[in-house]
Amino acid sequence: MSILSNKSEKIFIYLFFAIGLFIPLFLEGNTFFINKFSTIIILAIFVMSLDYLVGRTGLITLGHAMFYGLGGYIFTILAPEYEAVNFWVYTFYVMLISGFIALIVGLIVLRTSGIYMIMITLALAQMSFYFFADSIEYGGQDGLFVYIKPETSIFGLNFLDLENETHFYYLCLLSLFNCFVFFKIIMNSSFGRVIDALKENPDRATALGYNIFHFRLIAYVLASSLAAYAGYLFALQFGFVNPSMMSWDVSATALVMALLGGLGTIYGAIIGSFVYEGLHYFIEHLTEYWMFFMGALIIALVLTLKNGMAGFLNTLSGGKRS
Amino acid sequence: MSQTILEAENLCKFWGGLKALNELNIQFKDKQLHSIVGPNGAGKSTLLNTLCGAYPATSGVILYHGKPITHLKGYEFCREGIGRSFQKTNIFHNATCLENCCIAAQQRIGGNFNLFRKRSKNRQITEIARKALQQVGLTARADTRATEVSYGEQRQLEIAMVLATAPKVLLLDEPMAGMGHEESQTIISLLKELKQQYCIVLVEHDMDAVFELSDLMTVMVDGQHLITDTVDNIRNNPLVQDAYLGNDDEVF
Amino acid sequence: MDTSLFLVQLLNGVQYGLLLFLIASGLTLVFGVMGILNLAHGSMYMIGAYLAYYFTTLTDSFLLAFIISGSIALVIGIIIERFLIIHLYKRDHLDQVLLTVGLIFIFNATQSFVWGNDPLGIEVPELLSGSIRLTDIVEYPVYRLFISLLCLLVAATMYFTINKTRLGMMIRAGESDRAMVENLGVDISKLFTIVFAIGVFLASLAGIVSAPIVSLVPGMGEHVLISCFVVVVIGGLGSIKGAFIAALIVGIADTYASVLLPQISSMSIYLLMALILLVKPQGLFKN
Amino acid sequence: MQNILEVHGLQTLYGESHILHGVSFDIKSGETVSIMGRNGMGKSTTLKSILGIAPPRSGSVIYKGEDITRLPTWKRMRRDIAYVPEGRGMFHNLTVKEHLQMAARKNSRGEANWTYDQVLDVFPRLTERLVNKGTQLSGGEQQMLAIGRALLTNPDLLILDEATEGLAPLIRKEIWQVIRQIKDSGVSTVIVDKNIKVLNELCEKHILIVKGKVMFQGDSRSLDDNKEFIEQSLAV
Amino acid sequence: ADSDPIKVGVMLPFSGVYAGLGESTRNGLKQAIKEQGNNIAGRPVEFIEMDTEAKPARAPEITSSLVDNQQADFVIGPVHSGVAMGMIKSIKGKDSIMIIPNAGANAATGAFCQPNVFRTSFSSWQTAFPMGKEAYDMGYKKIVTMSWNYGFGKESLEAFNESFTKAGGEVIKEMLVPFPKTEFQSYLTEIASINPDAVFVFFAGGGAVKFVKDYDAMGLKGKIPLLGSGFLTEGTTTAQGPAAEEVITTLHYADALDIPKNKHFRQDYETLYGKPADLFAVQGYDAGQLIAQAVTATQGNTSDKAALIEQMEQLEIDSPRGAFHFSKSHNPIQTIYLRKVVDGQNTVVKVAHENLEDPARGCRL
Ligand SMILES: Nc1ncnc2c1ncn2[C@@H]1O[C@H](COP(=O)(O)OP(=O)(O)OP(=O)(O)O)[C@@H](O)[C@H]1O
Ligand SMILES: Nc1ncnc2c1ncn2[C@@H]1O[C@H](COP(=O)(O)OP(=O)(O)OP(=O)(O)O)[C@@H](O)[C@H]1O
Ligand SMILES: [Mg+2]
Ligand SMILES: [Mg+2]
Repeated sequence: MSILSNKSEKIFIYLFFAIGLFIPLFLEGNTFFINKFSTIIILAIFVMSLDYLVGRTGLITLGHAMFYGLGGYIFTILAPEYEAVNFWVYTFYVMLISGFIALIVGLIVLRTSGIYMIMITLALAQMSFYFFADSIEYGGQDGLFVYIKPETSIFGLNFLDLENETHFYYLCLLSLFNCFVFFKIIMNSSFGRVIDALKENPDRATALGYNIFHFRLIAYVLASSLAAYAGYLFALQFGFVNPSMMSWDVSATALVMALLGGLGTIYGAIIGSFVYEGLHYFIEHLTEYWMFFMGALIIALVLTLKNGMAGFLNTLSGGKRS
Repeated sequence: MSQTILEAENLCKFWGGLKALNELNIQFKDKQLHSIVGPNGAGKSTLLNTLCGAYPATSGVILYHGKPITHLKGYEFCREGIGRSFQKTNIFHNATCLENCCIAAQQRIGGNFNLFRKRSKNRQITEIARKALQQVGLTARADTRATEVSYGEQRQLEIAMVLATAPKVLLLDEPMAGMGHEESQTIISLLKELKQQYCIVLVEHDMDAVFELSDLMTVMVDGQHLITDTVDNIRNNPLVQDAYLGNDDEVF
Repeated sequence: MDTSLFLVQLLNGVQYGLLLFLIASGLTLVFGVMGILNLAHGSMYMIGAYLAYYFTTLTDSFLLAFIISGSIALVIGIIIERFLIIHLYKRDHLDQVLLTVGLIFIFNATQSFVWGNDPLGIEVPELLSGSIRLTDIVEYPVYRLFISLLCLLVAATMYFTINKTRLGMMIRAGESDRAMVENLGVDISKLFTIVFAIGVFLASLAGIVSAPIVSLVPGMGEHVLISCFVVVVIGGLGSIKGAFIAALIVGIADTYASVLLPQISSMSIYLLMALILLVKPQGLFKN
Repeated sequence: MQNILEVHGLQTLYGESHILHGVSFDIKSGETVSIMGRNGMGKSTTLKSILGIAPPRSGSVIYKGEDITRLPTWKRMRRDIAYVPEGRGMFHNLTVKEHLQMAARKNSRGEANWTYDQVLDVFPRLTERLVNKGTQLSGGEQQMLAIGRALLTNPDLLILDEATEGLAPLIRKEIWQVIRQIKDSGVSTVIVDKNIKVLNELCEKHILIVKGKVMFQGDSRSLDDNKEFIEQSLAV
Repeated sequence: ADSDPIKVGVMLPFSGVYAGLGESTRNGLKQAIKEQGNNIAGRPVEFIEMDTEAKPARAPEITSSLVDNQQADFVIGPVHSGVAMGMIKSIKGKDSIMIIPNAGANAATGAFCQPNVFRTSFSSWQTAFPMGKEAYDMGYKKIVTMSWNYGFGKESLEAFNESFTKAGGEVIKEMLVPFPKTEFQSYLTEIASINPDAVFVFFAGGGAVKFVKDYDAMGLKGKIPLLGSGFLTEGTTTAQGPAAEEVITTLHYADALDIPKNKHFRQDYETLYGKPADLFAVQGYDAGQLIAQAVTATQGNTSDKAALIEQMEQLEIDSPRGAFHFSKSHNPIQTIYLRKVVDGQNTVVKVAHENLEDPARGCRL
């Protein structure tokens, strides 16, 4: 694939998706691990969209979880309570509505930049958090349930059963793959050229006649609706949404994952999510004071890795630092 | 006489109490190199920045082909054909020289909102970019990252980027600053060529270059227009000598 | 609302605002002035409070606890800067986020390990335990007024030091261009260590003096963290005056919102921040 | 006369790229020295190596008889060296006045030959801009501020890297006057500038750097003697 | 086989704000199992502990881990109502039995009640409902109520309101404080200006400590009596100090409850863990007792869950709070006490309501 930019990325992506395709065969019946992988993959989609925003577009946000939560809530609120809806149709609705919300939010937050943008995104996310947490009709702090999972037929063909963990896993994997390809394509496109330019030097891009606001807005809407898609998948997996999906520490954790993976590399988002969640899982099972070791590990990683895991892989495979 | 392309009428730019541009009137003509000189802080860079839309004017009008364009947004000036280079090198350091020019050219050719077409597939853009690089003599450096080329070459790149936007007016802010003798000569001959086609506004403290290149010169002092005239008249004008040149030779 | 009630609420708002400033003051210094994004600021507030608890119970003297805890905080600050933060100055600001998130984990685990998870509290020191009668029903605790006074003192000292002294100028210059400050013959790394340690100290100071009037619970640090960021950002990065005024605005707004607009009171400070940033995208007093 | 600065065999690298290949020279007390060379030949790097900003891999820097090669930059500066870097090094969050106040200090002997007022006398333009932030100044004003700030540290050795870049002719002349003044007060000066004619006039000693090597060292007379070679090296 | 361990998943918060509660609950649970010699009907007991971090979003995943991966027979948890809802969702229709040792959300044994979900603690409604009538009987006609704006708090206020209004009182103002805000000054000033006969509040943990201290420091305590749901003074009186004296609350337990079972329990707990027991320990203990008695009744057979559930429904648990059994909706039918803090202890003033059963609104079991 010509969209892959260096050797380590190539190796990683091929390996990851190859293993990803076959792993359920080895986990035969162990629904927990299949579920766990689905969860991490969903998270990876979310982190990837954040990575695009922060690492490629230079728009740092601490409110990205707002769209993650919104994705879940939009679906849960829209879908009739006791009737299976079509997955693809609702995918479209969720992304459309969240995209529209992102457009409005973008019009507001993109007026600021840098740390101020971080804070205003945070503020809006907190506001939507409280909106759902204080609301009576949307379940308040306890959240909402999805009673019936959508069906996935296209033109009458039905080959995915979302109640089945393995099927759901493959849906997540496919989604991750599509997201990855999508981001890589837009990064290499003419649009991506402008995004690269305005990340590095917005003033100069303006002087060259670009209305950088438009480009940022598009990037923001794209990334946000993909975050919402991830939230939608999350809601489907366990049939449950909760305002805490929007809380700021979800955004912060996602940022940590993106950074661990290697900011702006897109595939680093996959590494970051798996490494973080993997560490979390193992350390948590070792000791009650897992936080201590998790913290120490994170610190050790920041100090030793300059460009995250992706950067580390890149040096391993003999690539130049970009 | 060639026709006036760009002009400023009663242009003012205030920074708080400071009048960086004070009721300035000035015309720039097509296919001429018009240089602007003046002491430090006279408002030359401010003038260029206002003319290219980077700073909104406090008051006054900018006319382009006789039409007022003062109300336009910053990024629209470039689309109208007003290109500018910066006093402090202002390029995309991590991109190659070619890519730098591509970014400039793409704005004109379009496809900016094409999310899916591979950027390198657009030959037209690449061609324009190459031509711009060739004009400033940077063809050999096309695939080198901009950080890795020397300071002088970065200045050349700066100009190539402006050319790639196909401007009608070129606003150049101290393109020779920090350049060695040889590089300066390259730029001077480049500008000589360019002024056959474009209207060029040049701000520069290198008097040798200015005297050699200018068709017209304007002297600014404290945000105000002091005089506009030909090189010879300016050189010998006692007012100018007092305010800017100093009356003896630089070697003392 | 009658006038006396209105005034008491105003006093509440101002007093809360001042406390917010005290908690945020270290952040203003480290984040606003030095440009280091220390997410573990809240954790230092927490550690300060717990240290105060520990030493008050141990020595039976709040004053002694105050001194010991403050010194420990300074040492912690020096250690963090010398061994961790120092490696990140040349790196992206976001790496500091990563590092300090790690620190939050460590501090939280330590707190839970050392002091357990039950809510703890200490008594207001004898000397300051009285109240002042305001209306026939409301009394105002002297200790809260004492805290307000302390906040004012910290605010004034910081404002003066940062804006009027050479030291303050050097610190600000260091945020702008570290290497250049060194070129002027200033030992910038020592300076940064000191300033960072003072930032940590101020966070702990806020924790220490709050200990008698708040409950000590795990995670208490994260709750204050966002409010602190709100204050610093509304005020405009790098501006002590801005942070001070922002803290008062937030304190007063929060106070009145909670009684007058309870429906939106949970969002009030965020709404306030969003509105202010829309009108002034650089905060109120960006230099 | 005593040497204030001796530089022996500096080898300096930026990452992989080897920039200085054994630069050596010395400067006598009170001497004014020019360093010449085309763009990218390593003039600035030489200065940075002397100051510890780009620490040399090998070689040594002896200042007033003391080996300072391993000292951190700020400690070298404390021994009364002042530096005006390329790019001026303005602080975006300090006003002009604060730039001067924060830098001002007595030299190691406790003398203060330069005062705030004296600097403003030399650069009256700055007087009008005292409350502006450093980065709001025009290019030339920034340059004046950078020099003024350096003078206020009351140095024995002043190092100027392209200090007249972007200055108007008249101001340029003033700067040269100031440097002459500084020179007369016994301060040693190292100047990197492209204005060869003035350097020839002003400096007792000239150093030509080509591709990280010292290709010529000598006084103004020997400069004239080697005119052709020099002009060729400088592409004049 | 019959000697395989009985798997008990423990899903409690061991970090974050609720960590203290999680710890007590676990201690109580283990104490009950230890009393059986760690062996029920010939089968050892294996605990699998998971930290919920009190994050609802993580609840389904962890539940799935216990239920699907570890095939736990019982899942004990959680403390936090939001987490409970996520857990119930994932345990619905599964082959494990969930025992809630704290989370009081009415819906858990109300609208969302499940055959395989039991609760050994209380419903929010139960802890506050009796106080309404008691307050009126104490002579308070106009009351201000206040709580954090979240499920537990709001449900408590509603239950109080229900019985207080029925008795003839009037709630003149309801104040909801954003969770987890603990800056109460402005609310207290407001209360002072309204000057009601009494104040009824719901706060718990750190918030409760802060509230009671602030209430006292503002000089309100002597003038406007403070009533509350029992959590106001549960496990917090030490931190509250003298400020907690005289505060009146209702709850299904009191540390100083004078019955032999409670004395024994507390003594054993103190020797085991070196600190006094609290309500959460009691609830965990009862969850343990529930498991022990049910599994004993089925002679160690845990594979037939329907039978196990049937046993559980009939059991009477000899709790330190006094004996209780389960309602149709699997919530305890239990006695609620009126308590008052004296010398830093919650002492029982009287029984507020004997064998109170939660109305279990919306439950179709
Ligand atoms: N952003 C700003 N805020 C406040 N004052 C400014 C700002 N930009 C420029 N100025 C002031 O406006 C005046 C004119 O500046 P300008 O940069 O136009 O000068 P110039 O003629 O280009 O000088 P030079 O030849 O030194 O580059 C200067 O006194 C400068 O300090
Ligand atoms: N930070 C750096 N990293 C890598 N290479 C560098 C760096 N700084 C300078 N160089 C390279 O080192 C060489 C010498 O640079 P230096 O700045 O010393 O040149 P100079 O003689 O001062 O030139 P000029 O007249 O343009 O200022 C140049 O080729 C330059 O590209
Ligand atoms: Mg200029
Ligand atoms: Mg140089």
